[in-house]
Amino acid sequence: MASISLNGITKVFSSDGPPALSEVDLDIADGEFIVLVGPSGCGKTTLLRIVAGLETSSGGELHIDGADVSNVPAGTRNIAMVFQNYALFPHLTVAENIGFGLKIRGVKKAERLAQVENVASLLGLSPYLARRPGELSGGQRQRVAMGRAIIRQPAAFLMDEPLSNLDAKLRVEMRGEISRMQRRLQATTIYVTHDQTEAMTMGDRVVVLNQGVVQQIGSPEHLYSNPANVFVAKFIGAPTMNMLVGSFDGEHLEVGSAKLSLHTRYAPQSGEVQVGVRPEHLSMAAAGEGHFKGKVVLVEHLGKEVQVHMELSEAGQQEASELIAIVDPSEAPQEDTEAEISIDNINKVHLFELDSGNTLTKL
Amino acid sequence: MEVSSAKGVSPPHLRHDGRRAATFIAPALTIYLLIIMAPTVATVWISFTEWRGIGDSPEFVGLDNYRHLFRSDTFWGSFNRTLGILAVGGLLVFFFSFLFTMLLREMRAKKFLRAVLFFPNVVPPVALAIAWGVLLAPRNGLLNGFLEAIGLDFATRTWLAPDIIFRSVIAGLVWIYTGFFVTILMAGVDRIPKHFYEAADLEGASSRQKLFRVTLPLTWDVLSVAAVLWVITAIKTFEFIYAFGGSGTDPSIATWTLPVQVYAVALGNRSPIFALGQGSAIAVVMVVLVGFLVVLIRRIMHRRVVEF
Amino acid sequence: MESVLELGAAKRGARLASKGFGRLFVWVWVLFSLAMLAWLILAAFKRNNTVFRDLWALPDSNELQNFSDAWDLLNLAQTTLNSLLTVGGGTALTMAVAAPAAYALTRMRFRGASPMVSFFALGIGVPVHAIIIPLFVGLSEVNLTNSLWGLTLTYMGVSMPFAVFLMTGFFRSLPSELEEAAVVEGASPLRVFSVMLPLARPGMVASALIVAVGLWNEFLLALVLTYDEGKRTIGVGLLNTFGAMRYTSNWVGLFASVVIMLTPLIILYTWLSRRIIEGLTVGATK
Amino acid sequence: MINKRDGRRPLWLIFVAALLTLALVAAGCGNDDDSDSGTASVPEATEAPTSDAMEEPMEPTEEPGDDMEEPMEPTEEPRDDMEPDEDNTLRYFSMWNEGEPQQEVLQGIIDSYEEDTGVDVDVLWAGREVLTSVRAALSAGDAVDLIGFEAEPLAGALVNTGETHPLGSLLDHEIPGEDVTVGEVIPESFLDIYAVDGEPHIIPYIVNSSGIHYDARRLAEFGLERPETWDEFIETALAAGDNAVQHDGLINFYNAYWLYWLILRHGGPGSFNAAAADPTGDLWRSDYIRAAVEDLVELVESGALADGYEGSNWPIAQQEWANGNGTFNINGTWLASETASYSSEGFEYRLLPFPTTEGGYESAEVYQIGWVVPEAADSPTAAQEFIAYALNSERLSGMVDVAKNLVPRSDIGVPPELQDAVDMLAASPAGHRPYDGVQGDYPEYWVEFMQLDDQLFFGQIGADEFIDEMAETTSNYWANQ
Repeated sequence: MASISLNGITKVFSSDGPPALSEVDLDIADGEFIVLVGPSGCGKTTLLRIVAGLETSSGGELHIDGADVSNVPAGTRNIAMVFQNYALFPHLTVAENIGFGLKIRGVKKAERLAQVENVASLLGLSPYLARRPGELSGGQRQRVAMGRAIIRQPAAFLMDEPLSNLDAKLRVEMRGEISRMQRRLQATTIYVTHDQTEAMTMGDRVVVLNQGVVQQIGSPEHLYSNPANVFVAKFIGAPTMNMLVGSFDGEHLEVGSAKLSLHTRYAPQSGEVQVGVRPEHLSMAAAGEGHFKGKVVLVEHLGKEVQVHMELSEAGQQEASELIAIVDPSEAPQEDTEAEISIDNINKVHLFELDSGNTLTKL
Repeated sequence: MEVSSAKGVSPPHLRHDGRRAATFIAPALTIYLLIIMAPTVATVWISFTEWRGIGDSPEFVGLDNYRHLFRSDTFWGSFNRTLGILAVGGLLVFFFSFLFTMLLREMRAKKFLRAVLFFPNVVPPVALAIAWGVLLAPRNGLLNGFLEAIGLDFATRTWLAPDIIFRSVIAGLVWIYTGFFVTILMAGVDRIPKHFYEAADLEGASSRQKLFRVTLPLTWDVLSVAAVLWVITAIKTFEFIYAFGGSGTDPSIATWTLPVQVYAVALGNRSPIFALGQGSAIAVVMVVLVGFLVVLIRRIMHRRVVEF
Repeated sequence: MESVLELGAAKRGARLASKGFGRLFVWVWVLFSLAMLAWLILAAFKRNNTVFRDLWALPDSNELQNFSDAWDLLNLAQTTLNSLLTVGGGTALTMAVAAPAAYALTRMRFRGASPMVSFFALGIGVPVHAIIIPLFVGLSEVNLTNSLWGLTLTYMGVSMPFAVFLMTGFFRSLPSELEEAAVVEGASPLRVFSVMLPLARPGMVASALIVAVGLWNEFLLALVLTYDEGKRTIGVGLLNTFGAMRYTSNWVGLFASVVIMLTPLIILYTWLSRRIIEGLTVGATK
Repeated sequence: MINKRDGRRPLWLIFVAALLTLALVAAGCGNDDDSDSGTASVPEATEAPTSDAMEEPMEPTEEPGDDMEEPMEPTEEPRDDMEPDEDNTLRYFSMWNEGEPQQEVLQGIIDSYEEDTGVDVDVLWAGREVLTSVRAALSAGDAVDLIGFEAEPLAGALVNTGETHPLGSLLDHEIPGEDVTVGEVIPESFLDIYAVDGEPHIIPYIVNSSGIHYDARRLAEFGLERPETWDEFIETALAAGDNAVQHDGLINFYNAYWLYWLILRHGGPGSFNAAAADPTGDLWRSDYIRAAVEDLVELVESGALADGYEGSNWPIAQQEWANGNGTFNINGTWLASETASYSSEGFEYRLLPFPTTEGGYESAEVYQIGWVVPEAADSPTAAQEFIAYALNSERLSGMVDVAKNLVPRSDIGVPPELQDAVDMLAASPAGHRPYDGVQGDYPEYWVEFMQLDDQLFFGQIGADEFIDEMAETTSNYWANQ
């Protein structure tokens, strides 16, 4: 396995539009599982394809194990890729698909078959080796694609939304399987997804991309608790973080009807800021005790918890006139009633600059 | 999914593919240049010469051949008949193709019917011409015989009389080509996802509304391809008309179209003229006509391609 | 309320009626074609002096004289062989050359790929008549007139534009991931092409069929570029037979020739029509 | 979307098929050549002189060209660069289709010629598009030694433009098996028609004419006399039942028969050609043309022409005529042979020379079918020898007996169906070319003429309009030359 480092990778498709990728820096350690996440069109697939060699970068350098591979053709980068729709050759059997790369490399037949069988048993595909991809289920095809990637023991795995064609249940299953496999093989992996859950559950580190710009790189926990900006804050976590506008003078925060004193010190700042509160950090409050008043417009019961959607009654709240709180089912209010909500823990409040959306610098 | 390879700079695995692509394309391109393009250019050149092509060498005469053509009634007759096939034949072919496409959609034996409709397109045109000739023969033809048999004596006609013979030819061409265009249009219509029609049905749209609001807009690109194909077909069509006139006798001048005239003037015929220059000039007119009409159709029918 | 319903019913009735009429019309058209074919087949078994006297009579002779006459005149063994050689050879060569070209034009990215596709498509619009004179002169320069080789080469050339056009459609419809997967696995461009070829097989078969049908029916090039009896193709053979039978007024013999010619075609068509039709549609609508 | 089945085999099959086909085509071509030139002809060539040495016709073939004085020059070049066995092959392009009686007769002559001389006659039965093949062969540099076709198109396409060999020396050539020369049996009047600088270029083997054919019994049934003049003809036609004048109107040059004959009757031989050749077009306004045009209009308007004649696709009208539906049919003298297989029982073929007009001229059409030897021929001498051989009365008589055609030799019998035609030719004070040579001399003009003639003959335009249009077309045509 290998380390991969990206230095100032830039990609421009058309000279008059914005760049698809700008100045991406990323160092991936040997054996690390990196997830590239972002909304569709953010450039994550392009970045992956640049690493694969299927796309050229317009600028920057790409090193695999310290060697500059920017001009090395895809086939000789020793990288394996799992495609979104698996890209299995429909006219080849499972065994032939898995062994394809070995065959290209001229590995002898006997050895090839042995390796294929090895990989197949690892993936539970042994009974299907003689079949063609058309005769397999979605999950099986996914495994074949994995097998084709694994068998070559490449420097790195690249996976482009490999689970997006599976149904929800299978997706969860395969998620775990890929993670386990990755850990067992200690394989350097770059995994692209638009699903933040996948990113959070699978990645050693997660790279959040938006409009071709890296927003933040870090472990899932770090991204969750210390989002670098509004975009990351809202992208990571579900339901999404509530955003309100409040005023802050470096110590006191006024948002809604709440006047809070923060324990965390921020660089002096006065005026309006964006205030982010995750739904799980809100709870129902008795009348007159809450930080926010409003009308309950929707109550969603999810079994172990309840999501409460509340329309704030305070005027002037343009940014977010609705709050979502996750509360215990026992606290669930009735729809169409007036209710109050309060912030559980004042330290879980995130503050961002109003204009740039960047998180306020903590002291 | 992000589309990235579709446009833009070549990816590295293909970066040096200019040369590689060249080796893939070269054989086809060579043949194409040799057999189609070079002769086309040569034809343009020959059209400026007088040349019999038997032992003599071409003599440059400038625009004489064209001047000559444009003053010749025979040429204008052929030209107008070609346009007649194009316009009248085109209207009929497209009318029937559309009608059949719509009707076949919901018919049970759809595949069988379509296969029969298409069949004339695989039969050698000589055989079709023979059949069509037997059908329309004036006194003992099948059509008149049939009309008499079912008591429609008044409808019998001299189908090959000079004033209507060309209509009979067009009818034959329509009979042949409708199946072809049904096939193409049907493919376009079949591509339209069913849910559009279901949605239209739920909104209470009539068949006509569905045709104009759903089918037409969503098959527009196929239609434009079909229109281009028709232009080319109509101007090129030769074998059926030639054989319709019979072998051993020149096709009646009342059925001459541009390609038939090229053949008669330049290549052969019972009393050949062997005027290669003039034949080439007519051929050039054909090419120009095709080019002009294709561009025109592209212009008229150009619309944003609908993705679905 | 009721009247509205009635009105709707009436409208629906009218619509159904017009639809029924339309369907009837389709059937009439189709039956007309079939009836014509049936008449030709029956007529091929009739006698010359009665064939036009009673159009609808059943054959009154069971002699196969017509067919043996036609067989002799058509020289079917020779003409069929010639057609098979030129059409088969022309089609196979066309495919062998057009497939890599279409592949490169759609799958390899290089400056000028798209204008090149248009350039090839341009050839579809060039009528045979516009090239036949120089082609004839040029081929005679290199001694390829009156030669099945020359005709094969010509067939290859005239089929090239449409074949490339159809197949670019097919290749374009193939998922690019497959190709990229092969590239990532380290396959060379030639290897990638050979991996992609089987995927394009339905398209190639269809294109080949369409090209072959077109060439099979061609007779102008064959008529002008060859003249030896031993080099006649089926189309020219039928045209000559047509001439001979008309001069001798051997109509039934003519019908027999047509029937002889059509029989294998009908059999093949019932077998392959789906392929042809589907191929045409994929290629033309992409 | 993507075919799941095994994709390999058929694909390779295509390529293998391609290779196989190439190999086959190559092999096929090779074989053809072998059988054409090598194996077939060489043994025969060696055998022939020994086995057939007693036959007279051997003499001329043994020393080709030596016993003739004139053709020395033209034969010299080909002799130098010719392989000996190629000398023994004769490329012959014929207008007949396989299966036509004339073809069968010619095939018989060719067979015996090959046997007698050891020369291999490589014949192409090209049908009426023979000149298409000829041009293909000629411009490919593929020598054609002999072409047999109608004289008019031959004249227009080849003779007038100097692409044929003069055949004057052939006239002194003895006909194998007979004590006469070619010049002694083929009347000069026939040869002169297409002579260039006094030398014939076309040697006829069939001489047809045209006229109005009728079934004598049918005329008798109606109690009618054979008409002589144009007025009588129309009168008779009107009395001879429905569809009296059968005519295949889709053949433009059949339609042209009427007007061309009428013009020659009113203006004399050469008058139609003169009108065509008049650069001003004014001759079309002359009296003889007007008289002819008006006569034709009279026929068209009389109703004597069969219903639907304008849309009759050859050979339908002549078939009906032979079947007893209709009385007259204007056509070439080959009509008897063409319709023999389906004419009604007891049909009595008679030919009416084209009706005369008051104060008009009389002449007969000489419609020759003959041979030319192209200038580019490889073996012009052998070609001429074949011509002489085929003109032998015994051999040529097949054209009369089997094919029911007239031949240029008057010492060969006449089929009874054609006695009228022979009489007509004999009685005529003059002969003229078919269509007075307009078709042959001005093929492009001919196309324009036939269209206007159709309109007149189908009653679409009147006499005045026709004359005006013809005058204009003629002057335009010449202005463009």
